[in-house]
Amino acid sequence: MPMRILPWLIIPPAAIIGLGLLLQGISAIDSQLYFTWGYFLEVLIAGTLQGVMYSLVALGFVLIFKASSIFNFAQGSMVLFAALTMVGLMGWGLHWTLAFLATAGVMVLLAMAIERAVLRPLVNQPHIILFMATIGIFYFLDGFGQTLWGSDVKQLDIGIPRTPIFIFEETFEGGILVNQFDVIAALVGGALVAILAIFFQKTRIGRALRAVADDHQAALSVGIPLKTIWAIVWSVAGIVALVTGVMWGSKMGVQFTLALIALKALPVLILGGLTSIPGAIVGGLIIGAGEQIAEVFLSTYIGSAIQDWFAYVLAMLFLLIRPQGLFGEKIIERV
Amino acid sequence: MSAVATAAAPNQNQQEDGGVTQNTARVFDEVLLEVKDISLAFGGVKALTNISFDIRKGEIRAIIGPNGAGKTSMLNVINGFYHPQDGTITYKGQVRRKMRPHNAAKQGIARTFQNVALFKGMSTLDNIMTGRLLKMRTNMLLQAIYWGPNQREEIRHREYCEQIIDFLEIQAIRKTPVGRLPYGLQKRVELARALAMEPELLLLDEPMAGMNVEEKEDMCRFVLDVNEEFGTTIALIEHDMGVVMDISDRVVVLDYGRKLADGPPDEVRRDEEVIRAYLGVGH
Amino acid sequence: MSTTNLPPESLDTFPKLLAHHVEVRGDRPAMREKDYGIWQTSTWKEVAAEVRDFACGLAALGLQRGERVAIVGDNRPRLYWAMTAAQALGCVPVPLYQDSVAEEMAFVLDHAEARFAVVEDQEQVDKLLDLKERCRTLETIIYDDPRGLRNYDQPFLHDYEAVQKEGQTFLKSHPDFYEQAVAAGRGSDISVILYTSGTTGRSKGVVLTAAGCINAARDTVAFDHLNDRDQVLAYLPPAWVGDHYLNYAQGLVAGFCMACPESADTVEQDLREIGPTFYFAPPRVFENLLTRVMIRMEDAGRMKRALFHHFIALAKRHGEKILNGEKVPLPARLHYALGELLIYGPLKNVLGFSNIRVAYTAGEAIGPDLFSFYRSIGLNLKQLYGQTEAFLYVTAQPDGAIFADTVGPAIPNVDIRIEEGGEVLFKSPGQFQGYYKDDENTAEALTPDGYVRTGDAGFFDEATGHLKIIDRAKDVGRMQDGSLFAPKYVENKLKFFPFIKEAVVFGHERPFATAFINIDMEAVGNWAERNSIQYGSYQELAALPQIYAVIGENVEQVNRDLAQDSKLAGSQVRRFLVLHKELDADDGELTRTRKVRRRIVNERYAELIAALYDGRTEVHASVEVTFEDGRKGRLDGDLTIADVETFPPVQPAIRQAAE
Amino acid sequence: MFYREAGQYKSDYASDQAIFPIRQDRIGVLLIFLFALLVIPFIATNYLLNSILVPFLVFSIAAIGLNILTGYCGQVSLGTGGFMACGAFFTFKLTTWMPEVNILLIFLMAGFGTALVGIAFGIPSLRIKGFYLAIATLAAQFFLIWMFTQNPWWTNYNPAGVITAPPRALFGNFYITGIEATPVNKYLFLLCFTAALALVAKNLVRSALGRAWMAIRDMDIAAEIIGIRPMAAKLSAFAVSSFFIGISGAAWAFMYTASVEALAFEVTRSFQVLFMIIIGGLGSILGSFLGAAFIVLLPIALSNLPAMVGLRLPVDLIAHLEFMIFGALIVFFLIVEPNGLARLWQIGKEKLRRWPFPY
Repeated sequence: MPMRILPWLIIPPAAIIGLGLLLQGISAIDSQLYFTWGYFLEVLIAGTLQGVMYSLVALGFVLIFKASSIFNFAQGSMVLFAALTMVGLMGWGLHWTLAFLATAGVMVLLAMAIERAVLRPLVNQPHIILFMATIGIFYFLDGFGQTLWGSDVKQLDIGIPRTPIFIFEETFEGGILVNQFDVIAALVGGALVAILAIFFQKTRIGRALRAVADDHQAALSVGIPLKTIWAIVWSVAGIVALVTGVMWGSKMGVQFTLALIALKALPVLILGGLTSIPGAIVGGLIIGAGEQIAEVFLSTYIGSAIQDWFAYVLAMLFLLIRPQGLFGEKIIERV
Repeated sequence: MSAVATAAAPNQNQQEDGGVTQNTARVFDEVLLEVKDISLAFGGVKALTNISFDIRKGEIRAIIGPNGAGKTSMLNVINGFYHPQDGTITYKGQVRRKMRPHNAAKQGIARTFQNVALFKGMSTLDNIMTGRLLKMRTNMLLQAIYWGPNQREEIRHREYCEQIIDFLEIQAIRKTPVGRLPYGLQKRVELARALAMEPELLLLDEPMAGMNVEEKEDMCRFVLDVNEEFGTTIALIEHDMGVVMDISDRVVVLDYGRKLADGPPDEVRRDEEVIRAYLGVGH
Repeated sequence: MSTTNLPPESLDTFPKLLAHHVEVRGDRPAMREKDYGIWQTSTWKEVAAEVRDFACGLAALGLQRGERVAIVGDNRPRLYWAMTAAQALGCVPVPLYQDSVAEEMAFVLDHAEARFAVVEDQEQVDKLLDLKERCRTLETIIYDDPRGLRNYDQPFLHDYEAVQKEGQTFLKSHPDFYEQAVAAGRGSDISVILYTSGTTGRSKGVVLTAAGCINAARDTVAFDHLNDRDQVLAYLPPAWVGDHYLNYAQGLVAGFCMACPESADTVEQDLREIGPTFYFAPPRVFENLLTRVMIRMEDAGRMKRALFHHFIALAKRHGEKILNGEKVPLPARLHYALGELLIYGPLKNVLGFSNIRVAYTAGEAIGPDLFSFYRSIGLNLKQLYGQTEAFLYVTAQPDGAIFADTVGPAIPNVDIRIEEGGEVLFKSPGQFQGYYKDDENTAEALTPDGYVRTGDAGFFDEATGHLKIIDRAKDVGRMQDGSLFAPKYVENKLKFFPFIKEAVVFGHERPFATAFINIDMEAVGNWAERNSIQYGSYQELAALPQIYAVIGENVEQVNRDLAQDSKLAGSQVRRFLVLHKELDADDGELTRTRKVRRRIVNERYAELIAALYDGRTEVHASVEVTFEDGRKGRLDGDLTIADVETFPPVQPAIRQAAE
Repeated sequence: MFYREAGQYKSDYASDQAIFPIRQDRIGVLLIFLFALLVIPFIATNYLLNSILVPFLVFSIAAIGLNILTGYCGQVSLGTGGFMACGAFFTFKLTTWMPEVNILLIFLMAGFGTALVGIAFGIPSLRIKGFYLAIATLAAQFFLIWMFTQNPWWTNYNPAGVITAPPRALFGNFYITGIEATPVNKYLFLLCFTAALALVAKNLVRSALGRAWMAIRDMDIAAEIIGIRPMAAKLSAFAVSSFFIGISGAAWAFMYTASVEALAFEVTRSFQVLFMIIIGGLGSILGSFLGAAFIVLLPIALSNLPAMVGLRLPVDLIAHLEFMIFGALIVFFLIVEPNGLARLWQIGKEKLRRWPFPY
């Protein structure tokens, strides 16, 4: 079914303006709520940029789910493991680029090991079993990474500037504060998505991967064994995890909580659909922005620290209206 | 077109096996279900166009047609799984509003599926017992205690299911998980489950698909027996034309979502359009 | 010593016994049937009511005292009740083999002049409707299972339950009818006519009187201490004397519970569930069972197999002695107890033998090893010798005095005499009155002083005083050199090998003995699969050279055994062939009880027999076969004939009785 | 091997449908229960009772609850921790509000309260399935924990956000919570309570409701077509499951730890219980017990193992190694027997029943 462009051009701006107007209205009644359009946009942009980071994590899930219907809970610990390994290698005196490449190699090896030791023996098992197996991998990698590199918080600095800058100073009073780091992270994320898109569209392996997503039989006719495809897709997911780890790690330090950012990505996934790469991106942006706006403007009313669950409730409410997610097609059930 | 082979078969078949044949022409007057001007489409793809026919109480009604003719969609419409965009369904004299399949079940419409839709994790007996769920009344608390009213109810329904098991001759597999059964037996268990609902209208979607000759004969016998012993009205989809001509009272023919013909088997067999559709002339 | 509570001797008919059990143990189970997934149980009271209603219904339909009522079907409670109901009215039930071909059935129906028939289901109804033309006397058919009979509108067809309903109505207007009818019964009345499937010619109707039946059953019930806590599984054809005696007559005398299996296919499962205390099976069943036990154990893990063989070997050494209550050293006893826990107990459990107090086998000789196997694992298996004409028992082995090659001493009240030519004669309380409407055969079977000729050759073993049966009297022959030829004896030895299902040995008035062999499809097929040998049919499997090799070794082993016995050494088999078709009752080659019909085999395979003696090594066989649906066809094949080594007779040594 | 089934025939449906139709099983279960009831209290150390048996029983209840939802009704849930927290906090509020009401009744009331929460969070299951639903249940997990941490009302304004079990007796002086409660008391109460709950669960799954759940699990479309209302079946599964899990949360807080904060019911708790039913066996009450035993014992075994073989390792290294081994064992176990310990037991039992035959 062709994706209609028009709604995507109209709905998001409309939703943003509508939300702004709503909050403005509330602030008019209740003086506790501080609202200016500049502040609103600042929060929105910060949230959206944060959302790109969520999208990065979600991307790793989607890649694997698309190719093998496995819900890879270990994606989070892969992020931690990659970041730990890279910090560790840099601790040995390697330049960050070399460390990055070496870690990428490690992630490929890891993917092959997982395919051989876990996925292959479990082929044809119900999805829930594979899901549980990835939780097993989650525990293993968590322990393994910290056994190798220790569990103290480490700094990861690859020289991304962190100074905040102000933009649109002439339009809004005081301008809008934007974190430079977030902008760069967003650019990296965008670049990664672009590279993946090219990989999927233009290379033979990429096309095979898409074939697998549609139909395992068809994939076999492409001439690439399923196990190779799985190893490749897990490697790609591993490299995505590495990029995610670098970005998140340099933002908040490399420590074991990094593994838990997987939990952040989950609402993104149900919002965007488990099999849709654009869904992961757009879902991430919506969740990031929504969460930030809720935290800033709603915590007065319902209490603080709501970012723990707000994204989930948002995604769930969305699903109740549209069970197939943002980009899913309407399911026609057959009997 | 795969239908050619099966369409050619019945003429020889007819004379040879006299074993299970509905030999006398039976007459039915009371309309049990009537579909009128039904149209169904999925996002622009038309599955059914202006279909009208009726099913009369007590008869065996066959729905035939080449692959993709919309037969299964028709059954799905009848038992509330699909909602047609146009047309009305009158069941037992009442025009039916939009309804979910479980409402249809409550009103006495049971069915089996083209691809066996049994509950794979349960035994044959438990599968059949699920057919009794609509008739079970004890509440959750009594079920938690089990003994007393709930146990008595369980036993009462078990007795009913055992009669069906006996009727369909599946005693030996009573406690076998259905996943382990061969295909032919699974189809029989599915029929048993539908019968456990004590349906007034039984929809059978290709009850004999994928069976060998012997299994087909058994199934034919069961279908006839059900119709005869319980007086159940049966609407069935079947590809084996020999079977259809032998056991059905009236036949409706669909092709590309349109109705081609409707009438007793002999009449339908001679219908020009039906012959053309089956032989593929003009396509 | 009598621990059994026998009913008073004055009760001389089965309906009277039924009334007695209602008085004494009315609420105890009398009959169970696996139906609708559980063992539906009827107490004596319920049975009596069912019988009464049905009897009255029969009377209402016009059944007259003294008439014959045909009973056709599997072991169904209602059919047994129909027998008692007929007997209550002073009529004679005539049970028929439900799988017999139309011709046989027509003959019996016609011969017995049955006006009423009580049958199981649609299948039997259809069969009788086909035969009705030929059986002029048949008027009324009553069916047990109405399934599929809804559209049958013949006025003479009746539903069992409808007949019972009618009986209830009848009872209202004739309240004392049933009691009076039962009271009018006499011990001298004919109780049942059992048609024997006879090894030759037409079936003969064996006429048995009520008092005879009951007295015979009383003797054996006392002999084996049966009581109302016992339970049996009635799985043998009701038309066979074994079922009628062991289950029906003994049940009504002892008051025990008879269980009917769900269907013929589920007998094994049902046996396991019921766990009978008294059990009978022909040697063939025990043999098949053992074969399957061994095959299944082949597939067991190494540990388990070693354990199994260890304990089976132990049982071989001590098991029988322990069962017989002989002296066994304590360590061996403990060792055996461990075996009981680990192997024998579970094995008997899986086979459904756990609760058996008394098991019998009869009908033909049982291989000594086979017999010992079951006894050694603690199953009290005994042999009896009997006949339809005796109402089964002539001899039986008492507990504790068991020998594999004897059939025991005469049971109480039975007198046995061995005739000049070796034929066994007997006189027993249950012996028959004569063959129905067949004075000629009756006269032949009875001696002037009232003894019955068994037609079997045998002698009393001097050491034990037990009777030994060698063979059919007329089958015991002489080799050309005048030495004894006992084909059955040799055949039994052959059949003990797992691959051999059936054997027919020839040698009467011949220079040497030869044999036909039937392979055991299950055992050989399993073996072929394990050795990945391809085969398409029974015929191909039978012709495999590997099979010939194995069977050749088996025959050689038998010859070696025969050479031990100077009397029978001449019966060693010198040449054999493996038949390309299974001997089959449908072709008349076997009786319904699966005994070889020698004469017919001789006729049908004359060419093959000739080839065995003229030195050919290959022979073309072509034989007519009957398929299940009654159609006929021919089966062709080229058969190899193999030679086997024979051994010179060993000087006679002193044989031990309790081998 | 120990089965002697010959002669154990069923002459009525009641005995055919019994939970343990085989006599040897009945005897075995009875012996185990009697041993647990009459012998263990006299021979067990406090460590065994407090650190192994009590958590085992508490987790068993939770595992039965989750198994009803996931194993029998096919709805994967990751919200177990949240529902356990509900049970714990509901119990705390109820018993401090109504100290005179018997604690057993309070437990049950907390269970019913949790059931209501379960129904509320089960509503999405009507529209969404599979992993989508699993993630949606995380909403319950995070929301509920947030609610209990953020709102001091739930802890009666305890500054540390901790609830502590007040002393409550089941009858007379038989204290089962608070400092007066001896380990033996707690154990005995939990043993009987768990047994009763397991019986209730077994009764439900072998009745109409259980069949409706399994039908939904195996093929929801077919289930609807034979007349099962998906909403009723799914929500009842959520309710019953939450009831069990709520009670187990209450037992955790009041009898196992005696003093607890909401963070004890974090998402890892949810995974822990999920592991129990996967390893124990989906759709099996027995499996719930086996899985609970496995997951309770494994960490204890892992943390004691190095010391037992004489290795002295730093504490944090041991913790990391534990994680690794735990994860590896889970994967290993899933590969060896994806259907769980209950399946292994079943296979073993079949072998024993057929002994000495292999099939």
